[in-house]
Amino acid sequence: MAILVDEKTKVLVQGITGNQGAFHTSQMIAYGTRVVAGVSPGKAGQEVHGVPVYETVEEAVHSHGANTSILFVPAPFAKDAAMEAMAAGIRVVVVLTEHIPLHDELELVAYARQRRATMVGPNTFGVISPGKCKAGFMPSVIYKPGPVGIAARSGTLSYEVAATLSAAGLGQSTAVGLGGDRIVGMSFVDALALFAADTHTKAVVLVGEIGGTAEEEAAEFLKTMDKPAVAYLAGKSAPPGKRMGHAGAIIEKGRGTFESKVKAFKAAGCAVAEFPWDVPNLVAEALKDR
Amino acid sequence: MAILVDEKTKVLVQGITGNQGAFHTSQMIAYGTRVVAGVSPGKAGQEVHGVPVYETVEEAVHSHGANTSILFVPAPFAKDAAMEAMAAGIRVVVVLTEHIPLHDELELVAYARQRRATMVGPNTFGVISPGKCKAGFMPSVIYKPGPVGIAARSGTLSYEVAATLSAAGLGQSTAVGLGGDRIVGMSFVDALALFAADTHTKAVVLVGEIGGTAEEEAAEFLKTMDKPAVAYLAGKSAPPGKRMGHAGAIIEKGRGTFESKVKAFKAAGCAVAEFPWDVPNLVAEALKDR
Amino acid sequence: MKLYEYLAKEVMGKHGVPIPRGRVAASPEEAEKIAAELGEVAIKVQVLAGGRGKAGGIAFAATPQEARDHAARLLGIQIRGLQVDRVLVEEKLKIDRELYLGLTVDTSARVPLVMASTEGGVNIEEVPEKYIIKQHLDVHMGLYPFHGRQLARRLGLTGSLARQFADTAVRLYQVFREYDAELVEVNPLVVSGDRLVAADGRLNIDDDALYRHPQVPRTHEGTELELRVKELGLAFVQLDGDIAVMANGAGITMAVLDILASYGGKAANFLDAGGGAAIEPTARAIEVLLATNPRAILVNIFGGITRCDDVARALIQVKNTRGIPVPLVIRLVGTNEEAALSILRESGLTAFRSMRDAAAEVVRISHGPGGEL
Amino acid sequence: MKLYEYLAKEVMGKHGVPIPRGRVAASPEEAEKIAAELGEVAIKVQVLAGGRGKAGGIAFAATPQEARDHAARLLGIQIRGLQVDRVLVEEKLKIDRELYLGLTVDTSARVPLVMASTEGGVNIEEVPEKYIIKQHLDVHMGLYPFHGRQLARRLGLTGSLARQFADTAVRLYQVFREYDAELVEVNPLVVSGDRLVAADGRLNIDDDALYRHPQVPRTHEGTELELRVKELGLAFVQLDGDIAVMANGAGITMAVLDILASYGGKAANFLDAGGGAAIEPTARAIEVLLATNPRAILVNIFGGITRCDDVARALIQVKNTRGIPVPLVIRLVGTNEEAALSILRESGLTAFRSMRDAAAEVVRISHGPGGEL
Repeated sequence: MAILVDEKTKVLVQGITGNQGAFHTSQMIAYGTRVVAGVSPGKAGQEVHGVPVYETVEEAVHSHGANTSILFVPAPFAKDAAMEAMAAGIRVVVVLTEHIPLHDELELVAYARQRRATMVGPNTFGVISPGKCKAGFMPSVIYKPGPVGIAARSGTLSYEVAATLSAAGLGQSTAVGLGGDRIVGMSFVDALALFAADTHTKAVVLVGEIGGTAEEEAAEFLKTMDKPAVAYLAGKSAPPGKRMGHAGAIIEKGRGTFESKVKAFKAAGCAVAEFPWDVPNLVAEALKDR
Repeated sequence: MAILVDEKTKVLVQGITGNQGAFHTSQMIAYGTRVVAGVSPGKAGQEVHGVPVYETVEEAVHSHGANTSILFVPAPFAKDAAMEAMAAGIRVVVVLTEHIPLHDELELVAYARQRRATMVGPNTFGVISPGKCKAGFMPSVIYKPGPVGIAARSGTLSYEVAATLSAAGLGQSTAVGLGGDRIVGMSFVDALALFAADTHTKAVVLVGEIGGTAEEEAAEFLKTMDKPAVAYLAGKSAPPGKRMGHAGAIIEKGRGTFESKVKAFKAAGCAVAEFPWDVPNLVAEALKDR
Repeated sequence: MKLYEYLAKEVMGKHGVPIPRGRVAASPEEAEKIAAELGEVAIKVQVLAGGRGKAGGIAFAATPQEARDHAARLLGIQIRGLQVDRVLVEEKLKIDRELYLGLTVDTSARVPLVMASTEGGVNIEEVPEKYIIKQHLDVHMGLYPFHGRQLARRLGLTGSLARQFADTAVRLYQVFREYDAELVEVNPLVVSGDRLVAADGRLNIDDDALYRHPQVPRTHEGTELELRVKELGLAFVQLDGDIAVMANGAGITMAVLDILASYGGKAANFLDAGGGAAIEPTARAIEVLLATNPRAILVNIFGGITRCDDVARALIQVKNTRGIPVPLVIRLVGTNEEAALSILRESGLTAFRSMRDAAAEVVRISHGPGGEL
Repeated sequence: MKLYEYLAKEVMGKHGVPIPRGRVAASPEEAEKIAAELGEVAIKVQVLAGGRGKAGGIAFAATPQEARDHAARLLGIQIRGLQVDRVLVEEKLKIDRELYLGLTVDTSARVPLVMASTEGGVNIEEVPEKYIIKQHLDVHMGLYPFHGRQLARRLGLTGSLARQFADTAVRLYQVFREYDAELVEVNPLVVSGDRLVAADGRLNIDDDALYRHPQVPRTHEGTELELRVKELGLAFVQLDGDIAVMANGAGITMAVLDILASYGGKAANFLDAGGGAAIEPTARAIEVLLATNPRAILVNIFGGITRCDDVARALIQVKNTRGIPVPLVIRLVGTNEEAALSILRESGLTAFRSMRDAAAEVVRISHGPGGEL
């Protein structure tokens, strides 16, 4: 009925005693998320918005059966925290932190594979299954429950898209932020594979951008998927060789161009919206065809 | 009909152009082993006893389908060579080399697990399935085909035992040297699991020694195995705290004593021979009981 | 962050990669002195740009006097828009073959990647794929000598050269890991008689990991304005249009630029004000935009963590303190949107709720004669 | 190879493990000088043995003069049979609690193992298992700060002490890996007010990896004879019996000792002549055996790689050059056995083919009056 997180998900907040951690914990709880525990080294024994704080993830898992973790942990400590979560058996680790060193991300991805854990991010707004569970800092008011899955490399742009979908009466099963970094734990393909298997999701919206080849790989995957997809891509007018905000949003050595991605999606029969506000119509059309 | 190696095994010799490598290649070929290729960096293009020599394992695997490798490679280079073999898809890597650093062995064991490869050794005489395949430097004349599996931590002592078995008409399915180091790729338990599944093996002889807990773990395994086993253990008279030749043969901190191992085997219903020459009778008795 | 060639080579040399003898010089006299020690030399401008050779940034000298003359000529000129204030003076190599060896990250497979080619000496992007050998690596295992031998073998190297190549690959990987590199590259890796030498070297360090490398000298790339904004901690790229843009989020900022372009406008910059920006940094960001002398400014905010009222207050603050001498088009939706609108109204400003309308308006203004809102 | 405490601590200190201030002294004057700098001090003999405290090897001094006196007393004495030629003079610590932290290898799980305990200050072997916390580590991943926090938590540490403990664990693991350690141990890891200090340190380096650590000063453990044989590259252990033993292979040599013991004999040594030994080293090994003045010698060879004729030639060579003044019992089977027997016969020697018979014979001789064969 959703991917990654739902009403049964037991969320652990790492870095819960920080400003951001505490604030978004209250927001997540207000949304109905089951935040079962927090971890902040040196702060064990405290409570944050009624959530008990532990010294280590293993205690939080042991005492509360937490199975998903969300990290509000500064970049220099994020690798350690995410490794701790995976070592303790957490299955989904949502890494919001920006500016994690590239080589740390390589190690995180390698360890996630070894542990068969899913890392969402780094540098993501998180994941939300509207009406069920919010594990992130997205403005939840823009999302409505419904049949459209969203996977996005960028935060605010995907909020725009989600808001236009909701306004058009097209709610979402799950919206997941893949993260703006060069190396992220979950790719479009990984997200599509989950949406493909989710009975509640009827169509998928991909919010991509220039840089890398994640969209091209997604297009390949779409050829074998029997649910329609609509893409919107940012960066059509971006100059090559410049990092456009996201570490991963750069056209380098002729790779990662807007044109390459559009061409790949079109070849896969996936509609590409010219403007963000065109997405709902394209989704509605795609759903009508089925 | 044997474990680890048999008449279908395609052997690659790493370090084939060295004195030991070349000599034992000729011995293995004379025994009937299918030695399909050799590797010696810088010596590609040569032949050793008719065996083609390659620069890399991947070429040898690609050109000849080698699936088992035996290393005659000096200790400082052994980790690299064994890693290369496993990375190239070799399933059984027999590491004869002595004096490989402990931390190298830790890394080798970790990588073997990751690749689901079997490392025999280090510091082993190898493995032989009499009449089928010899991958090692043991004196092959002492072995006869038959129903007894041998797993041993020491070389010469296990030759003694094999010779007495052969003399008593008790041939062997496979004899494998586990290696005398503290960290080895294949333990008694690993060997027992293979012998347990091998229809040709009717009984197993374990040649152990003081140090570590491999025998105690083997005894635990024997409780669940429905084939008889006989053990002979060296080091009854050894003083504690002294390394008796093998890096692994030392009684430390009260662990690894002769008495502990004898007690464990007896508790598992496994006969323990007082002298090496008592082994054949105990095996014959055990087989008669079945 | 890119390192200058001489620093990249210094790091490589420390890790055992064979590099030419030589030193960096900041004056013709220094260059002369180094040449006197080395004999025939190459003199290479030290700028953070490729293609120096074609741009005339490399010279050869047979005598110390010649080295001095070349250095005198090169020091102070501009190469690809960059001022030359140092040259690297090193032994001139006899070049038999030019190979390529590089380490980077495969963002698709999400593992380290080693690349090698027999076609070194040109930009690796210009080398046909079939001449490039690529090998994925396990980050926890690293690059073993055997990986190096495999690469050497595929390059057709034999004997001592194969051994040197394998060894160089292992050492270059150590540099890659120890320096948190995005890219380590030796191009060309020169075959000079019976030895391999790194004739040129690149080492780009991940900006996000720089805090772990305090000993590495900092270099600064970008326009003066870009460097100033970088210090504010904002993502900023200078472009050549006339509509200044601020939005919150990298993706949406790119989308705004795309929409402007579709509507026939030209953006003056990319500026991601980030999520959850406070009043003060937002105000400073607006000031940066004004520094590009745009014909109009477009502020596009989708309030999530970012509170629309904070953005409105920042705008008012800049308007009241330094003034905003060009038309300001605002689009605000999301968190605290109503409060924001009322703050703007008090100061005589209005805001759009639709991105489409805001974009159309600012493009219209940029095409017209301009004027206060 | 064990390092002296002061060297182990020096290594730890370099890697950021907190160690007491102090230095090693080889004379009372040096000890006095160090104490003058540090104030109240502990003076600890530097020998490669545990239990120094109980053996009187640790003293405390309140004044430099006292330090000088203690050093004068300790330098030159023997502790557990080992000559003291250096003492470590370091600040006396206020001890609130004594913890234990160690890294070693779990030979059963075949992974690195970290161990911690609240019951430091005594031999870890004497601490009941329930007070020892053990954690397996992944060799490719290593020990992360979170592992350290988990250990600290289980030890009941909180606040700053927990942070220091986690940090110390990470650094100690770096020592473990970088120094190819069999064992790194801090015992006790002292809680002194608000800080943790490594009051004692052990670092045992894997002999097989010493070649990678040329900078580490070598120490030598064992009897004079053991050290001499070690240089021959043979595995040798001196025992207190009267039958000298040489065999080929560690397992079979142990088995020979066991058999001798069962038959009522007492072995003078363990000597594994190895597989494939050539004539010259074998001859030198026999000479070593004679140095223990045994009542008899037993040579037991199962020829595999080892060729029996080579062993026979080695025996003859020793007999002819220096003489073998005690009875020599030989058992030879395997590769080139017939050639060996005929070589022995020519020199008037015989050999058994059964290990059992040879063992019985040599025990019989060792119990008798002895004499030339």
